[in-house]
Amino acid sequence: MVSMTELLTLLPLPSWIVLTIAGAIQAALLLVVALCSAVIFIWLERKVSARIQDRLGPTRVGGRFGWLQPPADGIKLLLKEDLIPAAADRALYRLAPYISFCATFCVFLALPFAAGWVALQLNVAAFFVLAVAGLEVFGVILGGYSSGSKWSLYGAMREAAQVISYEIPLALCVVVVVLLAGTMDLVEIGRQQEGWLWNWNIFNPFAFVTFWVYCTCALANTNRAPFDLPEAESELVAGFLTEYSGFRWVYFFMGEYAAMFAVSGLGAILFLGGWNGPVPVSQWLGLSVDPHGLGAWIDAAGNWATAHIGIHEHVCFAAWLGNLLGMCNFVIKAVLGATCMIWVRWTMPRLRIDQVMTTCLKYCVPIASAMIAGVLVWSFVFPSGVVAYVTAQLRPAIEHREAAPPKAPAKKTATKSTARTIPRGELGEGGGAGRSLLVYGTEEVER
Amino acid sequence: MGPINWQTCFFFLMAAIACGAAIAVVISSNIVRMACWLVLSLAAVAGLFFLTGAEFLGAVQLMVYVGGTMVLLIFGVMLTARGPFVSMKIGAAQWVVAVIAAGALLTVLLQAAFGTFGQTQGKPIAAAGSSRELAASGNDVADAASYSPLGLGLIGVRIDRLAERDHVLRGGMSGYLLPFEIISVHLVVVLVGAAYLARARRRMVPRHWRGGEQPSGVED
Amino acid sequence: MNAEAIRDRLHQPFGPWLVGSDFAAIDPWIEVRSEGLSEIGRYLREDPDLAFDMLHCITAVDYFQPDEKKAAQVEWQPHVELIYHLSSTVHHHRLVLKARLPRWKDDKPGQMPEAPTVSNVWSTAEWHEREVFDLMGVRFVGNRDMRRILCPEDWVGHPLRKDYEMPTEYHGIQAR
Amino acid sequence: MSIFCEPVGLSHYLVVSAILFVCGVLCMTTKRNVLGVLMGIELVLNGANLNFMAFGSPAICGTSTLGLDGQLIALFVIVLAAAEAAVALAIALNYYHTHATVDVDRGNELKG
Amino acid sequence: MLTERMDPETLEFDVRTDEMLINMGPQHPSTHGVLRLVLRTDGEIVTEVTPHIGYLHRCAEKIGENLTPRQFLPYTDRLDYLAAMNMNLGWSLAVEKLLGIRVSEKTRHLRVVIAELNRIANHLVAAGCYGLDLGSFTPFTWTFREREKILNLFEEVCGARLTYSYITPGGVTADLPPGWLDRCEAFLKQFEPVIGDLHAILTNNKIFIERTAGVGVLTPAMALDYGVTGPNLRGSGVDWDLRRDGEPIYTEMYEGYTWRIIAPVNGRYPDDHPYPAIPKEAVVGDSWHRYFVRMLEVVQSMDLIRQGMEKYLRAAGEVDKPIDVKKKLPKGEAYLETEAPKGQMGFMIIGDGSPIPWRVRLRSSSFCNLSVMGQLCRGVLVADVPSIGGSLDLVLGEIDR
Repeated sequence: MVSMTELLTLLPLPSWIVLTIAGAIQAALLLVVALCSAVIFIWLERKVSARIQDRLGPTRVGGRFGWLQPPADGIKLLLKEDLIPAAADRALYRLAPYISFCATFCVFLALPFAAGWVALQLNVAAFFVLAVAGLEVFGVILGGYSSGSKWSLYGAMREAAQVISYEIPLALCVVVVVLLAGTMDLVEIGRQQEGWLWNWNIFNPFAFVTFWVYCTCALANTNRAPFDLPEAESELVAGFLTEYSGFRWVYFFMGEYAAMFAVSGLGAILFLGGWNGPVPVSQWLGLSVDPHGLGAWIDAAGNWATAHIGIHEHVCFAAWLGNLLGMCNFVIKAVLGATCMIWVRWTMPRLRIDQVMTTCLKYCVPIASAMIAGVLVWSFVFPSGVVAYVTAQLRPAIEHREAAPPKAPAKKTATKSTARTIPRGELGEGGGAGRSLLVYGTEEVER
Repeated sequence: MGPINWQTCFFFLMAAIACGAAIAVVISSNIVRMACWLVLSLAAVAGLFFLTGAEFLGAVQLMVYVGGTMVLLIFGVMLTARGPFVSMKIGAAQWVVAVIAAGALLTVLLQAAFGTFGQTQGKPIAAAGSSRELAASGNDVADAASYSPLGLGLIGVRIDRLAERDHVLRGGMSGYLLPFEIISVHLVVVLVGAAYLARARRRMVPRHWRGGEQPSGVED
Repeated sequence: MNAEAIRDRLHQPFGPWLVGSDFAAIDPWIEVRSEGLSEIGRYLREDPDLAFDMLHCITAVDYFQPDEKKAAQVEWQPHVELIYHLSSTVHHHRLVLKARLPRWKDDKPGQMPEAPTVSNVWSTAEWHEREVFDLMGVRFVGNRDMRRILCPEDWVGHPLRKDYEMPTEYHGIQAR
Repeated sequence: MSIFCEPVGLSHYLVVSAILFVCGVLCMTTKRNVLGVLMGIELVLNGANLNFMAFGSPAICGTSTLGLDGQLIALFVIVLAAAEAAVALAIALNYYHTHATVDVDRGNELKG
Repeated sequence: MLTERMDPETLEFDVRTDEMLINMGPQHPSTHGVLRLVLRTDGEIVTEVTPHIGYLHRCAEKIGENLTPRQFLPYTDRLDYLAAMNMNLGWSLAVEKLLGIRVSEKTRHLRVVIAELNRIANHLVAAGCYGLDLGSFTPFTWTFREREKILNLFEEVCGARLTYSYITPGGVTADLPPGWLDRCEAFLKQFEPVIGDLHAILTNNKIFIERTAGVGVLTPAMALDYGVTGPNLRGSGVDWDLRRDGEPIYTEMYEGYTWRIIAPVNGRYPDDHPYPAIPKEAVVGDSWHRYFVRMLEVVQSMDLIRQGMEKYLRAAGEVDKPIDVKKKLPKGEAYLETEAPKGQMGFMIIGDGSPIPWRVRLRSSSFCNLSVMGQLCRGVLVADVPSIGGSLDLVLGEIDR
């Protein structure tokens, strides 16, 4: 799989400059994705809410569907005078919008758009996304505190309480999927959901329930729909956003819409198979690294063309095309998720602060924890990723042990293992050596 | 001049942010400004963790420390930062004494730090600095992904020691199971303590009495 | 139970306070002395046969003719009249209670007339009495917070009195 | 530009953690606000964490005598710091409640 | 009693947060008009609410002492500008009571049709704004779409969409235009399914029920004590409606109509029409019931309009013309209360022989409904204050007069 950096090394430049360019391109691409998603969702929100309320939404601005409305809003907000209230703490007031936007932007770093298309392939990607999403609350608290007005402080406090209390069930839902997949690396989770529709995580009974808990917590975490307490117009006028105007306000809103895309994207990867479409079209057409059928033909044509212009390395176009198809799948799912968020926002009234807290502590957290227990039992009854991964870890050591002379030093077994060995046949998981599988105990190791 | 090693560049950047923010915390008098500088400093430290390949630790630092503890502190600041308490200055004399003591401590630590310069020269991590390269660089760690060895270390299987032939280094195979259990018990105790300290005050206006009937004066 | 029966019912406990009545009017009414207002009100509310549990509104009418020509033909003396409209949701009957107050307290211009409050009998009276005080200037003894309700706190004069002149300016805002 | 070329050694990390540690101590000593002292403690803990991680990292410290131990200990420090901050904050708020001030110097009477 | 110093014994260890005085209004999206509420809050819990009114005070009663009754009519439109027809009706009936004249049967039925149509328009605004207070924007657009159709009908009748001055003392300014009744019938027919949608999006909505059921409970005794009237009183279970229990000059308009009063008497509503189930959390007298009474009254008004239209067609003769502008008023007083959509609206005129009345008194229903808000909002959360305010359906034009 040729990555962009290798492609760039063909340029006659010293390596460290090449790395800088590669980094810059990836950052620019991600920024474009974040901003475009915000712009598109502003337009989508207007259109969907219009349809729900029996009206047409923007139609006159640029063509029939009013698609020039978001740029028009952007220009309008650019020209608006953004004033800083007298009682405001000036430095923090200016800083707050950027913190909340950057925190949301960092989430895009770890989101894989297709099989290899991810800015930073972390093996703690899921955990990293949760950690960074938690930072967004700083921007809001600072914004609320530094605007100096009693109302915005009220809004900031409500928002902080809500976002923090909803981080816990959100983390629990992600843990459920991580247990299912055995790894925190989002690319790996996506890859495990390849193939037909029923390979997606959502078709695991426990993960299905967790999906709905995840949706609730995602709504609460991005402060939308029934949970948008901080900007509760009827009570706190506009919560912590009261004093912001002009382009600083846009940053907060860009942050919110980008967060909406990020959260629905994460949901798509964890539960709805990320870039894998319901029907494995790319596998049929052979658009993968070792192409066959149509894929092979495209590859041959592509390399024939590149050979002409002097690049002789093998550039596999088929895989690139397969990834493009995958990215379309991912974006469609994310946009569908965002549309549902908009749809819920315009039909449900707002919850009260204590009801928000009770739904979190009395409903989301218990259900999520139950699902974790459920998935644990599930992975022991029908082993899947988790077990395979652990054995993959131990396999090189086991071969090594066999090779070494059998002078087994006295070793106390670490845990009284309750698990039992499972014959190979029962395993749904393909691959792995054809030996009886070790499950979680060290006595196997000694044999 | 040689190729710029991005690894070092980012290290100096992150180190500069961390130390600069720490110094700013000491200097600034407004409690809210101090809290913000501290958040920046902790985030920079998390960046340092990521740089050295300890991704799991960096993520934990970001989530638990910056996302949890600092928000707790900011809540405390918001609750108490009323009126005069926002910025309290102390006399110059105390400053002088404190700076002298700190200076002495700093010289001792720096001397110790530079003492180790010669011995352990780390293997340069390849440019990309991500854990995949770390694995490829020949360390015989089963899998450079830092969280699974960490996790297994916590539950008592030191898989990074399995391949070790040197008898001394194979010791401690039981990993950190015992401290892990102690920590969890400790956290439960802290939770109970915090809950007791911050329990809701008894309400003069009973919750069930939501306006309407006259207050019976008895609270639940 | 029409107004006449109610008047007879009231005669026994509050004989001396009943001043007059007119049952032929469009809304038959009974007039009482202003001092007895709160006791009569409590009685009207507590008595099971009367059970006047709904006080519709308290109105104050200023009988005073500013220009002398018309003042001559008028047959009443200048006074302020309090009108209470009551009804009962139990017996479905209605009553109008009237009380006559001097325009100024013991006839010294500038001294506002006073009347006992009925806000301890009907809580709605609290706001109605504040409005009557605000617009007509009748102070109600016993009302918990006797403040203006509609006009600004620092407004001078009581607009509904017949001898009230519109101020030319208020806090720099020219009125005329 | 030469210092940007060599790889990062152990001593670099030790210098950074030393500076963090000293700033923490300085902050604890000079701040009159209870929460200022708490922030000083956080800085000290972070300095220590950096050291643990530096010594425990195979990339920096070469022979991984400690292996992953350094990172595990840093993990424990972070978790405990969170618990400590919770309790310390509860005490600080109750101090604020009883003494109506967060000024550390006022807490000189030995009761309540 | 509540705001006195909290005695330390009952308070254990707590974090003393000092109380905040928060101003909600006079410019605030959720107070309907220029109402200022000063909330004394301790953290999230509101311990005391004091309403401040008078920002819209025009002293209409003083103006009434300089104009003849027909000239004063446009002022009655501006009292409750969301139900101007009912205000005109109240004023006209009071003047007719003073003059002792009775309008023809055809006029009475016409007045019933117009008044009940305006009641539907008012209740639609109430439901829409209530949804807005609780955060859901969509019901607002649906209800206003339907209200626009009613305003079109009114525009055909009297040329105005908000302040009509149509029902005048002595009769109505003009008879119905031809074909108006069919258009009105067409509106009613297409309006039934919309009520079902409103029930679906608001009444049966779980979050709506959680936000309104059991919030701001108004007991019947307190309601009568504070002079609360209209749907708010009926929501507390008091079976009292002036269209049946009012004065003869008003109740004879509704003679021959078959209808029943909408009130949760011992927990049940009159089931002449199917209505959604009452949720178990709902207590008689809470915000949910007040809102629900209004939604059922819309259905009741539609029945009345249909019956009124038939009677209007069958009634013989012509619609009465209004009285002369300078008609002399007899000596005497006349006070009349009618069942306006927001409550009982009282008009009183004291005539002294000249065409200009000696004194005009306007008894406002929202004035008393607002006075009970101080009691209802003790110990509730900040988010409940607009919820309770919205359920009382206040309009400031009527309160400040």
